[in-house]
Amino acid sequence: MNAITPIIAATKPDDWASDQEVRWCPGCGDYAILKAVQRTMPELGVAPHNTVFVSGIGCSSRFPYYMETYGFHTIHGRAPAVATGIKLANPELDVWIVTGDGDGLSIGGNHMLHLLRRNLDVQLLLFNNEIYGLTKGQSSPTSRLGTRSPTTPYGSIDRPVTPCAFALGAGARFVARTIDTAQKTMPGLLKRAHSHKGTSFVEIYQNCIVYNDDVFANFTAKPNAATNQLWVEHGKPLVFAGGTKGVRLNHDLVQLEVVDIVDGTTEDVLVHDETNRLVAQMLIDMPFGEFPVALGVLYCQPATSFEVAVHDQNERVTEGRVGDLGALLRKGQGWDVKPVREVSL
Amino acid sequence: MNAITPIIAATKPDDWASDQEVRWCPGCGDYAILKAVQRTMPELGVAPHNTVFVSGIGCSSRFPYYMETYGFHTIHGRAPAVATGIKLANPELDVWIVTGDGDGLSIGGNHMLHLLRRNLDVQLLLFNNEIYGLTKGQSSPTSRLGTRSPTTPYGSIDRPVTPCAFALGAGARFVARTIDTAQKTMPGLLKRAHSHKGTSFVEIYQNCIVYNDDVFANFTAKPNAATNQLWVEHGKPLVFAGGTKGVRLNHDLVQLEVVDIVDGTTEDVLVHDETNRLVAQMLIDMPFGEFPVALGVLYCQPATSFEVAVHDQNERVTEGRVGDLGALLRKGQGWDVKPVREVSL
Amino acid sequence: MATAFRPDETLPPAANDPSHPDAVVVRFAGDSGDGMQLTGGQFTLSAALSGNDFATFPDFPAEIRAPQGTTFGVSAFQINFGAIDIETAGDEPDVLVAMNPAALKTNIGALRRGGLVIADTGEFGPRNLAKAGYTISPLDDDSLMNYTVMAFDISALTLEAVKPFGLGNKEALRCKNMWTLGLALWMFDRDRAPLVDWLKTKFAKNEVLANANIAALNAGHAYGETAEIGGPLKQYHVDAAEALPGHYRTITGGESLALGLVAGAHLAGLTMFFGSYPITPASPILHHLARLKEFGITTFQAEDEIAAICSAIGASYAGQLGVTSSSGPGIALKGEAMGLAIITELPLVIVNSQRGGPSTGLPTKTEQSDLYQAIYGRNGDAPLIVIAARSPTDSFDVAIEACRLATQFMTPVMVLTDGYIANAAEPWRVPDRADYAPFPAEFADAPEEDGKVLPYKRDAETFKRPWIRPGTPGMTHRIGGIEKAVDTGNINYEPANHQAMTDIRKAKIDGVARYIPAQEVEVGGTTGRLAVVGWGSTYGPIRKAVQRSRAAGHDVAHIHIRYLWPFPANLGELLKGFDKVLVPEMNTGQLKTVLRDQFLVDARPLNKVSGQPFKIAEIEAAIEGMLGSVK
Amino acid sequence: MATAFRPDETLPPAANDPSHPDAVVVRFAGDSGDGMQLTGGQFTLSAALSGNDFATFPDFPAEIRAPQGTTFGVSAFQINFGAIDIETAGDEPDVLVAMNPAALKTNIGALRRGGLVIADTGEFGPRNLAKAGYTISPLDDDSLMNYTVMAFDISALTLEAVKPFGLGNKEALRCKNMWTLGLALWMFDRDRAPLVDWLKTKFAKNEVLANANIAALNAGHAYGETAEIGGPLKQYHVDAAEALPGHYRTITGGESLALGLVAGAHLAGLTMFFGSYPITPASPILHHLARLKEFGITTFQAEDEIAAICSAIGASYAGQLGVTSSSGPGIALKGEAMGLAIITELPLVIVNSQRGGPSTGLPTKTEQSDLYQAIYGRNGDAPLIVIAARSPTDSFDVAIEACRLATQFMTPVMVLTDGYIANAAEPWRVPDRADYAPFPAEFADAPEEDGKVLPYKRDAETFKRPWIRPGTPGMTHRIGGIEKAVDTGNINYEPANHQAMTDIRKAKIDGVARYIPAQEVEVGGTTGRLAVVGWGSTYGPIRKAVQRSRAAGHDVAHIHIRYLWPFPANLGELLKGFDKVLVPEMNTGQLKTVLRDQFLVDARPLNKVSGQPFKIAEIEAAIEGMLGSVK
Ligand SMILES: Cc1ncc(C[n+]2csc(CCOP(=O)(O)OP(=O)(O)O)c2C)c(N)n1
Ligand SMILES: Cc1ncc(C[n+]2csc(CCOP(=O)(O)OP(=O)(O)O)c2C)c(N)n1
Ligand code: SF4
Ligand code: SF4
Ligand SMILES: [Mg+2]
Ligand SMILES: [Mg+2]
Repeated sequence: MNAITPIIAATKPDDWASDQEVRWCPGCGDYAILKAVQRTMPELGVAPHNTVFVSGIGCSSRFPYYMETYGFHTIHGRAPAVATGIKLANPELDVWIVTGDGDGLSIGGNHMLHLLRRNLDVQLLLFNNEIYGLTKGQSSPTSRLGTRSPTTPYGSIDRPVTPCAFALGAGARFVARTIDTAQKTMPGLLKRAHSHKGTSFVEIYQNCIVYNDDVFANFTAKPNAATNQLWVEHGKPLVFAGGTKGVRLNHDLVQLEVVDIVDGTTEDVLVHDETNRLVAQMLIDMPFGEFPVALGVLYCQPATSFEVAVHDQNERVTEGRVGDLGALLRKGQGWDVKPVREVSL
Repeated sequence: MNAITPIIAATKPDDWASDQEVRWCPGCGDYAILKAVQRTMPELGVAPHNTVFVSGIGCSSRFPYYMETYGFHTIHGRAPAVATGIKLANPELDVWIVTGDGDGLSIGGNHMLHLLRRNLDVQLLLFNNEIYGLTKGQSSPTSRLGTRSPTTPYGSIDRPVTPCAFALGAGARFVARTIDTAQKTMPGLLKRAHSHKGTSFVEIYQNCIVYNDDVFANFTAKPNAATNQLWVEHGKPLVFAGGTKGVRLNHDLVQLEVVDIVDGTTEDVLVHDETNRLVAQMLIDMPFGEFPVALGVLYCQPATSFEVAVHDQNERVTEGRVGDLGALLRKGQGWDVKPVREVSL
Repeated sequence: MATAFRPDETLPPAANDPSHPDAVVVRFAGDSGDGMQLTGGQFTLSAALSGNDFATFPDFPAEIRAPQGTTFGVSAFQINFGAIDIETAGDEPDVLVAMNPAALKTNIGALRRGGLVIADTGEFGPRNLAKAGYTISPLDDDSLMNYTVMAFDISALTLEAVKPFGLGNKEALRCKNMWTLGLALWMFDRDRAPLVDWLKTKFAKNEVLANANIAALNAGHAYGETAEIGGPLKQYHVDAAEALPGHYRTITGGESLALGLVAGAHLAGLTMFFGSYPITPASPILHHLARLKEFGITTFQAEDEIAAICSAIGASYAGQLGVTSSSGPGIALKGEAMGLAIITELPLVIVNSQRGGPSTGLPTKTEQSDLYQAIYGRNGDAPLIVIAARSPTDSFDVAIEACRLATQFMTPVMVLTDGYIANAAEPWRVPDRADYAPFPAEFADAPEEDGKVLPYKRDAETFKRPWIRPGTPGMTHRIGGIEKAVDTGNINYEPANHQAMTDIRKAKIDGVARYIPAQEVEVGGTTGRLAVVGWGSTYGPIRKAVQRSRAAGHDVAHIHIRYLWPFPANLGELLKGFDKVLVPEMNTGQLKTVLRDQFLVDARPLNKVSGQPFKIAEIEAAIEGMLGSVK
Repeated sequence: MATAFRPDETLPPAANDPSHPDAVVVRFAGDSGDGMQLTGGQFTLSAALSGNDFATFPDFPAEIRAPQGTTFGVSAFQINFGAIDIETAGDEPDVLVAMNPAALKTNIGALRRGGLVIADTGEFGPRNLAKAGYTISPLDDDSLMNYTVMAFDISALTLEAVKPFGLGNKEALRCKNMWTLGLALWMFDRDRAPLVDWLKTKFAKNEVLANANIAALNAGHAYGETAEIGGPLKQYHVDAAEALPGHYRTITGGESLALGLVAGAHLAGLTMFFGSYPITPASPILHHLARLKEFGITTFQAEDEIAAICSAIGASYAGQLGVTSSSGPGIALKGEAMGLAIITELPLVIVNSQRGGPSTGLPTKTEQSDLYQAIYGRNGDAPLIVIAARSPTDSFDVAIEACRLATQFMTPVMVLTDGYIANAAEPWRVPDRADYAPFPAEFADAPEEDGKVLPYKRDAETFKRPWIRPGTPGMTHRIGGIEKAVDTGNINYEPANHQAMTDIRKAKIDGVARYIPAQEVEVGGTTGRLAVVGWGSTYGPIRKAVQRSRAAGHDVAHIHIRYLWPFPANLGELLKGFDKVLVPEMNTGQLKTVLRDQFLVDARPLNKVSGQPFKIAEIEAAIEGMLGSVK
């Protein structure tokens, strides 16, 4: 047995489920994600007591209550900021942020930006149901144009933000996308996110059965899945529809286009390079309909994570110096007053 | 004379200068920008009284006081939100937002994101001096790694955000970049920004002579200018260094590279297409040193602006309906109580 | 409560005839899915149409759609209706309709001793009993011995009634609530016709469903008739309440406040900009206004509360009436921007629908704990006007008043309402446009004689500054959050100027006291042994408690404050006329602080912070506590 | 003020010898570029080294680097030093050094009638006169007749003195401030040696500059000696003040507070996380701490104030001492997050360096107008501890106390300081590690006997909950902003639970009164005709005013409150011992509100909101006003 790496007792998915009654609506996509996360945790080699789930406010943000780990259900939009304090205070902790499209991209957009550019080593799961669930169904910054909701009775008119595009623009070094129901692949994806040092941005399309049911059906529903989902894999050609179609870069127009793959020859099909920001951008920008939805690890290009940079600098700077409080207080030119009144320099 | 378009009295640059004493540090880049803006205004065919400058807090945000227009010096980071209220209330107004790298991208990042995605028709000038000027020189979200400042005495360690990349990721439809000292080209650039319907994002590299002097010198100083500035023009090949160099898209690596232009043949040099988001992204992502800095209108792809969408919907929905307050109050099933006590439905 | 003017101090003779009560409190409780809010709403309408006065209290679960059968998934609706002046939803229900074990479990505690329980045995199977935490059914043991219990299989009876329409089992059971409503209608001798009409329109697109529901309604009604003979099910007759003549409708506080804003903007001659970010329980106001574009209203769902208030400030700056709305946590975020509106002296209405705090607290529960925040919660000396609504219908008038004060004094005005008011409904005597004097807003459009533009030159009386709209020729000027020079509004750092501006900002708000109605006494005289002073939604229970204490011989009065900052000019004098002052609040004593500071009166707090409104009895007890019981 | 213990009530005999004053106030004023802050700082050091007590008041322009010669570009530094107990920077300068017309223009008003003006005629050319708004030079007309004027060409004299070193004109003129300092040193008979040493180290890299500056220093000194004969330039001798033995240094409030936080974390046995966002005048604290990594301090410049406090909350949750710092506008933004720290009951220190408000207000000026915000400025019933620093040196102790209370009671603590304290300097008797008892923080690391983890099970005495660090085996649990169940901390919506938690949160903070020192009286007895009650930076002027009024025969006492929420247990009783209570504040009357609410005493406000500290005379006058002049 190896003395350096601590021994983590093996766990089962149930060990990661808290005793709290899950209170999402029956049929909510959040249940599937919770299940997938609980199935993934035992495979990460981390102990529940070294794991912290941090969330903001929203249906999705209730997530931490259901995990048998440390959990902090903070305030609306601020989970990334709280998580930053936690991770800087104790880099040993395995920190997960759970947020929603409203929590993370409406009120919390600024913290999201700075979390990503600083590249703090956390896993961020954005439950995107394109709606405000907890407050009963108002449109969100990711709601499609024309979404009817209590605040947009005649259809929403503000152009939605594309979470993954925003993440890349903010400087994210790991960007992935999946679907609540993708139970088979999610553990693998979460493992990738977990092993990535730095902020792992994972957008999960999540169905809100009450206020935005089936909004993703055009690519999640069984019949549409194959033809409208493009699962990317590093080093593999970007093919979908059971290998019958692929995407290619049109060099003259400098844009992607869909091509049919005849007898399996994928030469001019673009090969996925998850380290290439440009490729990621193209995949994210693909307009749905004309193109499928790109899923999986779209971009992964590690760089020093924030807490590492902070602690490295702290160590470098304090190298061989121990804080001497007495000396600190006496710093600068001073003078002594002797019991006998008289001043000496 | 045309009765439809209102007659705007001709103005001179001085007509746009207020009587307020300009209080920036001698030698601050803000002076040059102020001068360029005042030189541009007369050419825009707008009246000072229909023009509003809105700003947050910072040296740059003092800008409105010096313009003889309506001006609102709001609070730190919130100019885009205030401007949204102004523009929705009166779309006839010509609204300009002046902000800094701290005001617009640190505390104000969220409003910036939502302004851009909604695409409100305003001109946004981001004075990027990569430092907090007004508060005496702390590093900002755009400060280079290693920037020494009162808050980062040992060098900053958080990875800076690239304003134009952030803007694109947020959904900006007009992204341009220039330099405070580029007096010749700035009026033209500002005119482009002004004529664009939607949010025109204009980043201006501005020299803070006191706290971050010469941080842009490696491409703004005379000797470096030619070799390190790439001024883009729609439909023209991307050349620089007096036409001796250009950038080309390496199709295999799917990334840009610099090529020497021998006897003026620019065939394989990439031609700038300001409507192509991908091209804009490549230009913005070019690492400095290996590549020059791309300047000018990097991206311009108009879409319905927010205030237009809002007012169009208002009109469509209220088509032929006038608000009848009395009827509104009586809405829903009611009953009458007659002077003689008895109830009728 | 807006209607009846016969206070229950003078009880009608009828009072002694049990089958003919002055008022009855009924509570419908069931699973979120059982449609109790709908049932309650329709029962309310029938009470309204019969001319009763009433007050309702919807009590929904915190979860969107909690699992079926759980205690935390129970949704309840309480109504107090009567022939007398009704001010609260009632301390204790007389009748509890429990559609499942969880509903019984969570609501039985509130029922009046001897009250009637109506339970659907069809839902009391082992699974539901377990979910509610019962080991044996409360219907079978003697745990309900203090009540009259009517338990029968409503589910089965409903299925029976709708069989002809061949609905699926699930759909058929959805008619249960109509069956129950039918029974309730019979119990109180109500006309079914309006409900039948309502069902027809509601299910216009699906005649089968319409008829099924109507059948269920009738079956429930018929069941009452047949079951009456001898059984505990009796029929009660609640007379119409005396009410001022006029047209009436039922209205919730949320809608009432929204309509008041519409009317207020209208009276000011302005279009309205409503910038808000969703939050419980404030959202309904935004939802209402979003549908009223034809009234010149632009609603803007901002990215957060800060953007919401800032956009409203921008709209006011540009000449619209800027309004923003939120609840506690969101209001906290708006504090810095309120300061900007205060120093730039722009009109702004800020609506705070209070909920349980601190922090996220209890989003779906009511509380009054944001008064401190409203009056004191900003950096710097930053005075603004604070007024509060006392009831759903009062919200309409308060909203209009906020619009008047904001535009007439060029200042932010905070309106305090709360979760109870926002969701509760009461009959509303629809006012007439003529009942309200217009207060047209004025815009300055010309410089001084000497050609100067002076955005901070003040009205000699009110100290308000001129409102200058961008776009006005010859009036260009600049404003902002840095201290500004007297008259010109230019940046100014001079000591004397800051003192002068601080003083005038304070004087302007203090001076508003001269332009608001004097404080009146709700119940009792202008002097006496005890004044019970309240604000906001405690109006009902305080009024009732004081009436009852007076009936019991106590020398007590009820004073209810609408204008919380500044106070009415006569309030201090008025309070000095009483030996003691009691201040019931749903917080730990906030109005108490302001009263003691302003008038140095020994105001004693009576605090309840449970997310529930005061019971009349709780306040009555406190009054007794201070005055001793009458011999 | 921390040093001298000989109050000036008992004036020393020397007092009557004009060449031998007890204290002198000197104000150095010049262009931002003239290095007045440096000159003042070094003059201060020389006073310190001569054993004087002193207080300083740096008064810089709002602009970073305003155009040369403008009035708004004037930078001034005032020092009051003496042989007696010094508590303020002085009401009126005795000596004004004006390096240019703008400096004279903006500062002459403050000079004592008959005071001395030293002006550099070299800067009084037409251009500078015009920039200052003079048509003719005040040195030439009789506008300065009420003062003694010493005008001579300091510029020329400096150039003369440094000629040997062949500096450029611009560089040479930069030595002006050292010439002036030399003159000042001569005037007060100070030793030049320490300054010479300082210049040598400062310009270690450039010997020429070092020598040039030393030459200028000596020339100024020599000029005094030669000019003395007969001229108005006299030499003054200010004796050393009596002081407690010990090691002394000068310190500003900003640095003192930062060091106090370091010491506090040290005493708690914790590493510190300091999350902040730059803002005037709070930034210096962040700047100081950023350099102290070897003391286990992590500083984090957040993207905004909300992220700053949230990151500090996260760090406290993870087991560090979380601290955040800002000024008014930023504190306003933190309100919602404070609520989270309150309901999750985590230790947190919030430092508010107050500045002029409302809104952006007067960033570089001092004020006390955030007391309301500190005590009342949050949604819900959200109590936290509020304490205030009274002076630069006091900031050290207050910061330590904040760390103690935050960790011992698991609660946010707000520390109030202000722009004056932050920038002012005074002599500080460096304390000994042994002067402070450690208060090690405890972490819970084991469940209850029954294996339960109860994050909200409270200490029976203090009601504090356990601090459980993530990473502790067997203690996993979840907390958040929704109301939580007693003991378990699980989400709980029940009425009784919310009441219980609200009550205990209040009781915990109220109970802190039992763990803080009783309120003492600074000057005078524990009863009397008038108590002047203050808090924060008004300490100096109030103390002096009360001492003088007492010397004049008034029965008045000075009470200065450090613990503003909760108040010390004996404060109410103490105040009742006085006929009248006067509350001087640099706001429109905020402590006044809290005192009247809590104790129902008729506290009368004395308010000054000009961005300037109180003058002793202003408070003296108010005391006279309340007590009448003594016959
Ligand atoms: C400061 C603040 N503003 C607003 C709210 C109300 N609120 C709670 S959750 C939410 C949005 C939830 O949407 P999302 O983040 O998409 O989560 P979902 O419920 O859809 O999972 C809002 C507006 C709040 N709790 N706090
Ligand atoms: C709420 C709030 N937080 C902080 C500040 C302090 N502050 C004023 S300007 C500024 C940053 C200025 O930087 P930038 O936006 O880049 O403008 P610059 O001065 O560089 O032009 C800060 C932190 C403030 N005024 N208000
Ligand atoms: S409202 Fe939507 S998101 Fe929220 S729990 Fe229900 S289904 Fe899920
Ligand atoms: S501090 Fe920098 S940015 Fe600000 S005015 Fe001076 S030079 Fe310009
Ligand atoms: Mg959502
Ligand atoms: Mg900047």
